Amino acid sequence: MPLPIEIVLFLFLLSTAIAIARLEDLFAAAMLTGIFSLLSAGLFTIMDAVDVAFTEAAVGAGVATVFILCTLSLTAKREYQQPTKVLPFIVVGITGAALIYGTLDMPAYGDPDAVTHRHLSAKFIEIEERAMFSQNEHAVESARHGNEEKAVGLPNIVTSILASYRGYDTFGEVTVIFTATIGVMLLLRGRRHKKSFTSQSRSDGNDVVKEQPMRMREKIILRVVSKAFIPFIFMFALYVQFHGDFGPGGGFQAGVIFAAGIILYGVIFGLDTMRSAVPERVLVYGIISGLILYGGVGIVSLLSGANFLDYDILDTHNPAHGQHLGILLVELGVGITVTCAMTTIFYGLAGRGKQ
Amino acid sequence: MVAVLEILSWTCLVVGPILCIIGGIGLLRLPDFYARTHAAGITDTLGAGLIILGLILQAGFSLVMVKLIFIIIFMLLINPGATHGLAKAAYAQGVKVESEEEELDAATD
Amino acid sequence: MHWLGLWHYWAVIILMMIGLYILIARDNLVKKVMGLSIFQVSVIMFYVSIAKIEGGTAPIIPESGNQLVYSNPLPHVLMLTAIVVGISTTALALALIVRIQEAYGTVEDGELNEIDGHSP
Amino acid sequence: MFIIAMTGVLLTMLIALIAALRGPTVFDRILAVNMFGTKTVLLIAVSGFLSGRPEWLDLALVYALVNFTGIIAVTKFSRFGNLASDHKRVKPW
Repeated sequence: MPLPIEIVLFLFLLSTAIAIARLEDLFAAAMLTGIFSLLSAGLFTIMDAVDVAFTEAAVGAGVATVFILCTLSLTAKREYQQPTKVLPFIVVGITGAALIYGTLDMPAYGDPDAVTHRHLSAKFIEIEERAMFSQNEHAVESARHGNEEKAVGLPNIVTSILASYRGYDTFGEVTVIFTATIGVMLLLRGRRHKKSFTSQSRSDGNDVVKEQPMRMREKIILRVVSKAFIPFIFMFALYVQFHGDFGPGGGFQAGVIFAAGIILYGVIFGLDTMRSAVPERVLVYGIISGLILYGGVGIVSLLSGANFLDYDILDTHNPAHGQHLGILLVELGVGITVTCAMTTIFYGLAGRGKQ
Repeated sequence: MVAVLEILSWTCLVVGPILCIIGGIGLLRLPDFYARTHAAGITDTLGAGLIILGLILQAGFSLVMVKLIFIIIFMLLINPGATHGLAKAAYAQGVKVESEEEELDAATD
Repeated sequence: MHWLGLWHYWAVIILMMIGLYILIARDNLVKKVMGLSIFQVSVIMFYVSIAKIEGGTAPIIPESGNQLVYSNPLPHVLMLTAIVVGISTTALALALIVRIQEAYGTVEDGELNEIDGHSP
Repeated sequence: MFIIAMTGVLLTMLIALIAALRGPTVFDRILAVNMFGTKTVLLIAVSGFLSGRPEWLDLALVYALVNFTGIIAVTKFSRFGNLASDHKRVKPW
């Protein structure tokens, strides 16, 4: 009998979500969002979405918690008590009922004959499988010509679709990250207004802030442990970056893991030390250069006479190698942009309190 | 030889979860924060370590085994480090050792 | 009993509604952002549960060359990018909240309305 | 047999979740969250073996590494109230 792992994890998720809704202590709620994303990543793994789980793990457990904590340090740590309102319950109830009514026409969970699985993705899987199993190059070539379809020929179908079939879409997503980071920089880089409020003007008893000088040797164990671990995190990020063609991983995940390593350094050693190790100016250039690398691959393929982001043209003798080169470069661009964007956002949010 | 490895790995895979659950019960029932760190320590190092060790014995010589060894090393170094930082922070914030207080109260009564 | 096969979607929808409730019923802006991220995760989970095929495995072709059933990779691709985009837009929202705190001295929705002169 | 390990891990996750929801002080919650993170690593590892494709332990590795960042950030926040201060002196803001 198979274990009802999914049911158990869903129950955990629901109770965590309800607890987040009920808690007035925002710090505790922030920690529960960490648990929430750990649980959801576990559920993604059970549902076969390893790449999604990878991203959620890196984002939710490390970076998202840090960002929310940075914001909490600048605002209040507790929310005001408020009476339970009836109207939101009614709205939510009606919306939920409507959505559940909508699912009644959907195919059952895990149905292999569902409409979703029959069109585009079935074709992708078929092409990629054929390209993978016909090991020698000629077979790949003939598979291409025979089918009039382009194949990528990498084990990880998700990476193939992400960087090649839907490369245009991913380019758009990277641009969104770029734009959002510019927005954060514009909002938080400016000098703070003189008579601005801080959270200390309305401290509410739960303020954990205490001004206490701290000597270096007090944190010696944490410093040594993290010093030993940060290189491993970076090495692992590089592995994820370049192994993403063969296993779960890729530019997005690697970027977030790399940023998590840099943020760990900043949290342990302080923002000033972090600034001298990773200057903000470099990060700004990094965001731009990653995006340019991605777009540049597209422009090169355009200038060579193919479509935008058509990597076949990058190696005229063997289009499969061209595909692999293109995906490598594009993922590298994504990784650089995401790393620098996440670190810049951390600088913005954490550095705001120090000015 | 294979049978010995099998028995060893299954023993690890059974004892590990039991230790995890025992530590979990300790996390719920022990009186104060510092005692609870001890309970968490059982699950995080010994329980988790035994489960991973059982998986290593199941995996045999492969890349999977290397990754599992890395996980076990990371766990054994990270968790005590994090718990140490936590206990230090709790001490700096003035979290009390409850059981000791009760004893003191009992002594003064 | 076709309906019983749909409970994954229902669980996801309940999760989504909890996020929506936090978003519309709570006054604190940071709490609203947390609700938004719950909502976002549940939308992602909805897509992932659509992609699942019974008896399938993750869409990574093994080197051994066995023929396997793979879950649908297309929703995974869309959701993977959505998570990273989601965290950067969340960061933008948090930056806006920090600026609101500096300008108004509060992040409670009701107080903000009072300061702006609207009745809540 | 993996099922026994899985059941044990899920039970421990339940206990850690209860502790995180209940925890009287902030530090109890952090402790429970840390334990929960470790148990998630085990869940991923065991479920890989349970489903017969244990190649994806990268996922468990990323948890083990990235969870550390989160826990350290939470610990520092609980002690200093911000994440920016350096190790020599906490500057008032």
